[in-house]
Amino acid sequence: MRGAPLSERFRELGLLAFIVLLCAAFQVRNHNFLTLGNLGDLLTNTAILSILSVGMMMVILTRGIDLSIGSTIALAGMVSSLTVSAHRGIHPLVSIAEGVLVGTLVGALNGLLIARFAVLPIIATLGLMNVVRGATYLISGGAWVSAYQMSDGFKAIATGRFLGVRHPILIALVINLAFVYFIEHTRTGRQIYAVGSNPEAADVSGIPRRRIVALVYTLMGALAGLGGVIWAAKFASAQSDTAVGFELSVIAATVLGGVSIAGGSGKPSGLVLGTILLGILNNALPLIKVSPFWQQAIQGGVILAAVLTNVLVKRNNQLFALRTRAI
Amino acid sequence: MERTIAIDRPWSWRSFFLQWEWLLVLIFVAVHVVNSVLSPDYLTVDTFLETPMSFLDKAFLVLPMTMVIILGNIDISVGSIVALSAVVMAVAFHAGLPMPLAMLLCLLVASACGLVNGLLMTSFKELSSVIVTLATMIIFRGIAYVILEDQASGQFPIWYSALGWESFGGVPIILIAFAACAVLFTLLLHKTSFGRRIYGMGNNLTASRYSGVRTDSIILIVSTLTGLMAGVTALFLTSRMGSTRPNVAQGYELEVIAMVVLGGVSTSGGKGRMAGPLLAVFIIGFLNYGLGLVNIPAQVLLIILGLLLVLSVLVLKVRFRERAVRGSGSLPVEKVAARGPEDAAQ
Amino acid sequence: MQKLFTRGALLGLSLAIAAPAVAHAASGDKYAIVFKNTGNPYGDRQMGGFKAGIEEQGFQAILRAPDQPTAEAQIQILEQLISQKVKAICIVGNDRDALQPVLTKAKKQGIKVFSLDSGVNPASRLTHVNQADSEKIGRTLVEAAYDMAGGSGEIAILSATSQATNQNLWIEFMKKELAKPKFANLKLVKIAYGDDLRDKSVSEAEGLLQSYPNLKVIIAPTTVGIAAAGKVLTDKGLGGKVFLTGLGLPSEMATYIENGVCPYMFLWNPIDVGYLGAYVATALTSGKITGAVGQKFKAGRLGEYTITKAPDGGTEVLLGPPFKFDKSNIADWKAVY
Amino acid sequence: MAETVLELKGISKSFPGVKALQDVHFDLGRGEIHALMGENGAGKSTFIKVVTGVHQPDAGQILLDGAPVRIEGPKDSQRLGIAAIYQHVTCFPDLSVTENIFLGHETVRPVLRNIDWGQLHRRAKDLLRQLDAGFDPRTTMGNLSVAQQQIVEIAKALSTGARIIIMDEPTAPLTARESEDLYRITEGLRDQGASIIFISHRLEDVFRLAFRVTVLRDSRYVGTWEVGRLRQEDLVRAMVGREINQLFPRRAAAVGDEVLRVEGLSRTGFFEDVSFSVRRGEIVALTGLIGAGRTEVCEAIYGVARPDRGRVLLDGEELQVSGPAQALEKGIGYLPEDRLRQGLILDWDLARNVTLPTLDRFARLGWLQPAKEEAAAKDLGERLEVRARSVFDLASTLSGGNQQKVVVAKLLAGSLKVLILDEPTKGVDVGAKTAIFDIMNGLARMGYGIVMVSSEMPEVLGMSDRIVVMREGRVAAILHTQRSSQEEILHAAMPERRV
Repeated sequence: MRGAPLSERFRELGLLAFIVLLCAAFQVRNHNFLTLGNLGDLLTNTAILSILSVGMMMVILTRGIDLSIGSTIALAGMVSSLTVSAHRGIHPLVSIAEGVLVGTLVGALNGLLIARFAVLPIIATLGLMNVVRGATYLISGGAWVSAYQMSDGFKAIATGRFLGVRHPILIALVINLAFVYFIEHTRTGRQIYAVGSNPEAADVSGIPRRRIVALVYTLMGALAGLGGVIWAAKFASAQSDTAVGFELSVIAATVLGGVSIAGGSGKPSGLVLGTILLGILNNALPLIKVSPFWQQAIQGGVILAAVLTNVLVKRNNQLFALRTRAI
Repeated sequence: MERTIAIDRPWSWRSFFLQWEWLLVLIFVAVHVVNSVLSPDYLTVDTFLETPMSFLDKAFLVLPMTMVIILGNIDISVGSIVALSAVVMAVAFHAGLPMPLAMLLCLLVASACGLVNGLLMTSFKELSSVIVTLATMIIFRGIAYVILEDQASGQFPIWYSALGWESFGGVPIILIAFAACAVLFTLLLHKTSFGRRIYGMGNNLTASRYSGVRTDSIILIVSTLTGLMAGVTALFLTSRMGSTRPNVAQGYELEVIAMVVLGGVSTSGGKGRMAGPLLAVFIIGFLNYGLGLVNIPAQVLLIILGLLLVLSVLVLKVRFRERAVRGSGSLPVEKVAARGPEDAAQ
Repeated sequence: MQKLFTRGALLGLSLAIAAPAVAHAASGDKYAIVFKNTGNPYGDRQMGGFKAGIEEQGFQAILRAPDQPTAEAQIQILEQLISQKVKAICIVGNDRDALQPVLTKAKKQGIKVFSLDSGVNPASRLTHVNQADSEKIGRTLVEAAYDMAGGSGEIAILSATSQATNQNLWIEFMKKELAKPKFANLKLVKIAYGDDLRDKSVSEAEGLLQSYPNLKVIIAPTTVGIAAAGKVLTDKGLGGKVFLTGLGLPSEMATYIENGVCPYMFLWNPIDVGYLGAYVATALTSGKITGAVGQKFKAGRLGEYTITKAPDGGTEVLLGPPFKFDKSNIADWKAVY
Repeated sequence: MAETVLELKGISKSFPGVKALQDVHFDLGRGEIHALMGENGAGKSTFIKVVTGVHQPDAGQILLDGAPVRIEGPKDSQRLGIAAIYQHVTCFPDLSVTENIFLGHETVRPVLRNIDWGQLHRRAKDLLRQLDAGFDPRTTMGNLSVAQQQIVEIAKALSTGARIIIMDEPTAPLTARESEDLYRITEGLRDQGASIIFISHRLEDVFRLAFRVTVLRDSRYVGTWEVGRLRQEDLVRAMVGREINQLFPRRAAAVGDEVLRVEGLSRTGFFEDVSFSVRRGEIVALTGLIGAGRTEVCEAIYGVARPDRGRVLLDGEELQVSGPAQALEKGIGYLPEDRLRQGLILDWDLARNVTLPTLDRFARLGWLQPAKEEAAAKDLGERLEVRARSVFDLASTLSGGNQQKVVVAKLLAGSLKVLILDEPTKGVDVGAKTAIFDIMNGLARMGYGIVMVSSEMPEVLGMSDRIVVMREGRVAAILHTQRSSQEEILHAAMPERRV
């Protein structure tokens, strides 16, 4: 819905409040929750999610969706770690570049199908999800790449620290900042919103709609590739069944962040909050000492609660806006 | 000046043969040809009478999912509903409930889950169905875990296993049941005012609402039907597995959606026919089986299915290209979600 | 352009369907093994061993596995094997009971059905090839924890999915073992499930460390879980404070055994397990054995084996005691499997 | 006269199956407002698309300042100083006013190439001030009124430094008052030397504003005249190709007793304490500025949105409607304002569109009887003189007027007592307008009570028995048409402060 900037901020406050409450609750259950170490772990484990949700936000802004990223993560991770295991000497940056390249190719393929041949995003990416996953099995021959086959440099991509901050957190931070700049302060960034907000208008306004859409999926792929490398380095292992179903978490995070599936609306600040919320759900539940069999139910419940709170807050703002509006 | 309006249906062989279903029929035939070339064991009566048993369980989900997608929605919670209802049935049975009642309970629980989805969608129109069912997907399976934890539950009466394994007059019971459901759903969708309204809502929700279509009740009915069929799937699946666990039917949702989409039903709603998905069920089923006979590795199978999906849709796209161009060639827009705000109380 | 493209797409389509034409069968009796899922090196070794054993006897081996570790998928594969009229099926079950109907169908058709590694219930199998005595595995792991913890302290278990047949069995025996007075001071604080997913296993492991600050030992009887735990302990520099043991692949664990995070762990040689399975298969089809207790048969290079009573009431063939991997030998094994 | 800036010579353009333009001529002088008229489907929209380079002409040439040019696309035409303001306002509801104005040609700072928001907002403010519009350029486009959005569109055109501005039916969605503002703005642009192509259905627009008028009919060029020397009926004849003796046919409908009564209806933020009544055979016009809450009132009566207070009585008994479905059952029909979004399912054929509201009448136990549907559609279609080949024609293939007739047919298929027609002639050409008025009269004669929402003064005065004037969500006055003048109504509708 169209909301005045004010109410938009309101709604993110709602999400923020929700997160704070959740943390409070967790802290009560387990006093080690709000410790530096734990928060460090939490952020590190959320970094990959955050990186991908940035891409997913752009995709969803254009009214699209990408189901293939889980497979892309696996493929990129597998390719880069296979290379590393073959030539240990390789510089980490090269590995990253390699993974990103792989991801970009997959993304570009998505973009081609969707922008050039107008295949519905859900179909194109659903198909590629299978194809890419299968390809990963094939190139790996079903084998895993294990810790001892990876160079320390490669593992350091995920475990190393820069100024005391772990690389994944740092990378995610940089990506998010770059994203804010791109989406809020560049022409192309704004055109992404425009395309999602009103495709027809975008055409008559001379916005290269198809190119924008293609670009968005390519970026998504690139980020998935980056995420794949970090994933492989973080767990010091590359499997062909890595990140099965991860796309759903990413979509959930993006939508929790208030990015509307209808396209055109959503803010980076919201995205970050949504990602953090999901990060907490994925990583903190083991901490609250409930039976593992309750974890899923709780996770789902919280997600639903968060989404519904968002809606209710939004409705409230609208009502408020109506009351105070001069007809 | 009095002008008259004709009531003869426009007909041309071209448009008749330019229907998506024909491509599917082609693929269907191709699959059988390839399979029988590849494997000597393929062309047998068993293949056609026995094989359906092994892939029809999730096919029951294709029927309502087609409606859901034509409606412009999507439901990714079906797999979880199957698991939950199956688990409840098993537990109820072991708690002493007679099997027939337990089965009834299974259907009830499943329908209830569907209804919950529907209620959430209708009372929170701002939310797209993807989000709602994404959440309930996690919740329903979560509940299944809470109930059965790390246990499996089985030892059902012998006669129950007949459901998934026995034949009636040479035809598998499951096939008969599926045929029956398929006919019912096809008629419901294509021959009744209910089905007509579904198409209307998929094409233009607002206009349908202004035209006096009770959009909420239709959404409720469809989601409940979806739940019900998930229950039916649970019945047959459990019968085939002889026991059940909280982790059954994982990832069914995407498989089912893939079949519906391959069947030529557009995820932007309002378009497509039941025939397509039905064909798709058997195409994928027999393809799986045939390639299994020559022991194709699972990963290759994945690739083939993926390609099948994308390429077939590409063919469709290209075929209707010139029309797309005249329609300003606008990119596909996921009405699935677009309806959210459009319909939200203003 | 469009027309050309249409052709291209159609061509691709037909290719997609015709692609498998490359893969094709040979002659001779067919023996099939069905593993849990593809892309699992442990499984590949096991199937490799089976293949070797079958082929050295001059038969044809069929190796199958679904892409996801579900019983549903295995049922479909089993149906296909039945139609192929294989001689015997060696199943590594994703579910203990869920395969009973389809396996019974196979037996009705005269196919010799037995399970391997991850067993199915006695009613669905003729016998079971067990990598090692489940009870012994439980005992050994608890002993290891006892030894690492120095006789007392908190221990936790990081398992695969809560539905995993083997792991649940072993955990049962571990609990039984822990009940003994000797281990009175070992406190099992939690059983966590990493679902054999890297990310979940890691956050579960981190969760254990956060929730139980004076945790002494983590027992992870699953290859993904133990490696994930090893990674966490290494990154946190907890080597020497919190110990790790369990069942893992040498290749996956080499790093963590060498850096002392995991003093030692156990596994059996999956290749041998598969190899033994191959000979059980032929012995069953040739009628040498029927799966009854006490029957003996020769298993190629592994020598003679006897069918024994299994704790679940059925019968089984034991490969032997689990093999212990530590600093001394890990280097030689990490390249093998 | 002033030198020619733009000239089209013998332009032809056809699409698969359709000849959109055939040998069309047009010329535009500097500082001229040149009206382009024609019924829907006459080729006006294609004309624009050709000039803005969205389509390339098959034949003929375009001269700019006397020199032939090829216009490759929207960007190209922008460069050449041509800007178009489209009929259905093409804004980006989620973006701010500033962005809508500058999208695609934002000024970026040197090094980082990031958008210079501060400067853009300032420029936007200036532009808006030029068009003396008061609102803040930071507001979200979606929150503006249609009129305001149109001003933004004009600002957009100016921001590209356009010297040739094409306005496609800009006044269609505007009220009389808002149109006046638009006229002023347009003349302002002209006086600054801009040349304007003004496309419209409204005769008053043309006679009020244009210097010359060019008429297209059935994609052919009919002629160009100086407005000063043109009689209204000549222009109409030129457009319609036939005589239209009377735009507002008088009717003799016996006004019966009261059928609909609205008492103190209120909905927070939309309208307050609205009361009026309608009698059988009576046409009550509901008028006022856009945003005055007319449509909202109708939707509340029809059950689309719930009112907070007040009640609606039908034949004296109180209605409790939870949605359109019930409203239709009870006997209230609504012809929505936005035909394409709310009125029709464009991908559906006539028959299915017509029967949608009354589907159960064409089904036995839910089982559809297509034959019955088609018969009914044929019957209604012919009664309303819908120009269609068969009942299987897709709604999207019909012209605006005929589409509107189909929507009316949907209402007639049921047995209703009250019809609420929201802007029934919006975007409908002169020919079809009279047809629709005829239909309305017919309906009144049949005893329907009719509520007609309209912003067009002539049509309000010409068609209604009584007029309910709304202002800022309240009923400002209820007048008897015979005894009231345009001035009175306008006066009642005007708010004290400026919008």
